[in-house]
Amino acid sequence: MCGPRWGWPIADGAEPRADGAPVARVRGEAYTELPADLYIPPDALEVFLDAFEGPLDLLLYLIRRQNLDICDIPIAQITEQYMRYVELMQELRLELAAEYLVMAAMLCEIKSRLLLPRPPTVEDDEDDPRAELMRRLQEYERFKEAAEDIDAMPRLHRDVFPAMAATPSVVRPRREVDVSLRELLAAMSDVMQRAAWSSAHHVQREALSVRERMSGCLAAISRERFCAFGELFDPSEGRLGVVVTFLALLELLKEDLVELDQCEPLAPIYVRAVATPAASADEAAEGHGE
Amino acid sequence: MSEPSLKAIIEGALLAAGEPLSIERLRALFPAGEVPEPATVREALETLAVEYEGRGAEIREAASGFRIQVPESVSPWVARLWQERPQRLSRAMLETLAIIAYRQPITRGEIEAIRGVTVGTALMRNLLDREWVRCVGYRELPGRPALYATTRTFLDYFNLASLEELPTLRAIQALDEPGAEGDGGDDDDEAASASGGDET
Amino acid sequence: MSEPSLKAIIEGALLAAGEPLSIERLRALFPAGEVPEPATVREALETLAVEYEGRGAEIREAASGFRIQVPESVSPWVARLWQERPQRLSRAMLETLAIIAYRQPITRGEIEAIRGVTVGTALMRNLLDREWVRCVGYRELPGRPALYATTRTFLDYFNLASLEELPTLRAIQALDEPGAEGDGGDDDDEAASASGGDET
Repeated sequence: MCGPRWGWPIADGAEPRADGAPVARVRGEAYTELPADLYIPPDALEVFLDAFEGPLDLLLYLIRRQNLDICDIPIAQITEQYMRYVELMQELRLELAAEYLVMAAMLCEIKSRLLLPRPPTVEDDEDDPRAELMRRLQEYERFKEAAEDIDAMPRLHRDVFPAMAATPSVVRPRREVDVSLRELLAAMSDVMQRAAWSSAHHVQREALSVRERMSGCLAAISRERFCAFGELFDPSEGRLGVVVTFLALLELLKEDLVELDQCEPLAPIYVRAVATPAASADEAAEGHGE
Repeated sequence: MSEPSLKAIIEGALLAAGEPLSIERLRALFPAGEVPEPATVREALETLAVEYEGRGAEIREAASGFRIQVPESVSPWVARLWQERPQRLSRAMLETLAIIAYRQPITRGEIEAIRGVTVGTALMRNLLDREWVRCVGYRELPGRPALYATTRTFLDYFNLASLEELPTLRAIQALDEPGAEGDGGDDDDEAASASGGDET
Repeated sequence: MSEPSLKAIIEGALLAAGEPLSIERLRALFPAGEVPEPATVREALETLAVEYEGRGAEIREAASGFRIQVPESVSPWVARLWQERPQRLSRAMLETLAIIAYRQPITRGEIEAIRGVTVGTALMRNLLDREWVRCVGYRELPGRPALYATTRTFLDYFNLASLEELPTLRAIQALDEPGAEGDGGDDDDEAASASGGDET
């Protein structure tokens, strides 16, 4: 790539204000002129750039907005506009995907080829240097539309909901399922890989015995609504078991799943589940009980 | 499309919910100013119940509200749905189960946040039905979501004495070969068996 | 209690299953000797579908079979059952999905060529995890890039019985010179042959 220096004049439409006062400040930088076809405040550019799915999308936008014929693009005009976006984005130091620059180079190349006098005989299909670009734009546009169509189609859990009835009287035979622990672990490893991307989640903590005990304590407490602190400990488990239970209770407290109650100093401590089932949530518990 | 009737809305809600709905929850489906009277809702429920008579579903009032269920008369046939194929667990189910095992007690919303995908009612119910998972409490949040944990049955099935016998997450991470392609293969199998079953 | 009708059994099974049921699976509910003809099952399904009209549920044929679902007309109310709105799909994901749906089997590089931007690994992974897309083979090119295609799960999710039900791709306008490819007409063929491919 020749790495051109983008030296396009800012469009004629954007007159600098006579007094020279900046029309906008973006991140401390003063702008004295607005790009002509940019009907959005430069502030919004970052958001704006996010709104484009790449250079083809941006080009299409420029073409469609001006009702230009996609099969007969005025390359000089479009190139100029496209460059202005690219330039502005660079000035704003927005992270610009390399694809945008590649497209810029391609546009410049097409433009220069159009400026050159044509040799008298060229192969026919190479006639219009814009052909490849126009083909790509059209191709992209049809899939862009198809994506919108797909988005508009009724979707499960969004526009339509699968119907489901309870089956209290159905005796379900214990299904023979063939799952190995390995498969389960592979699934977990997949989840972790994905969770690493979304980074919002930490799936690191590993005290499984504590996790297990948390479930056990919570189940015991929920059943009774509350429970004497001491009853949750089973001395026969030995010191380690007691420590695990204690850690589990601390973790439950931290997650706001239980609270401790004590009427007066030195009185017995009670552990209570913070939430009681919502009317509708009974089902979940009931479902498993049957 | 004309506005659906109160009855249609109630019917749709009961069918979509997958759990009993109280009259209050049914009324909450309507925007302020259009909330029907409890008596009107009850009436619509009764009309519906009559319409469902003799069909493949019935409307019943349970402790926590009304639900649509498959009547006993049809159960013997319906039960064969689960007899037929020794099912493979779907990937979604395996992942959900694994997350519950490692992160219990956990709500459905939290599982969804980790998986980045909706966890269907049918899937949760399936895990509950197998008794691999149970509800151990509720989180103090709007809607009081249930907290799920694994069960003894789950441990037995996988031959574990306790959860501690599961490898640590770090060890699992080490299992990974980069660019694991197990995926492609798995999906093929599933699709193949699915299409096999569906061919007429 | 009298014997339930074929229609009631089918209705109960569809409601209990929580997933689409093929005609074959519905027939398998009956004991040997009493298995109804596929045409009889289909007829019962059609009668049911008519009975459900204008109500809070509808019967719809998706790619892997029939299911009962709450129709769009009622969903604005029913959606209030849940606090969380379903996640929106990003444009990048929708465009990638559309390209795979119409151009399958296709490699990631080919998708990138059409979109003009890189298709991230996380995005492909997300599509695979949702089981909307799967790897069906590899192109004989350096690096053996994976070929992707859509799945039945994708069709089920978007309420489609087959790829043919996707909206037709817009025709490509011919460029000035008449030599340009007359792509316009083949779109239907493409979708059709793609769906044919999915079956195998």
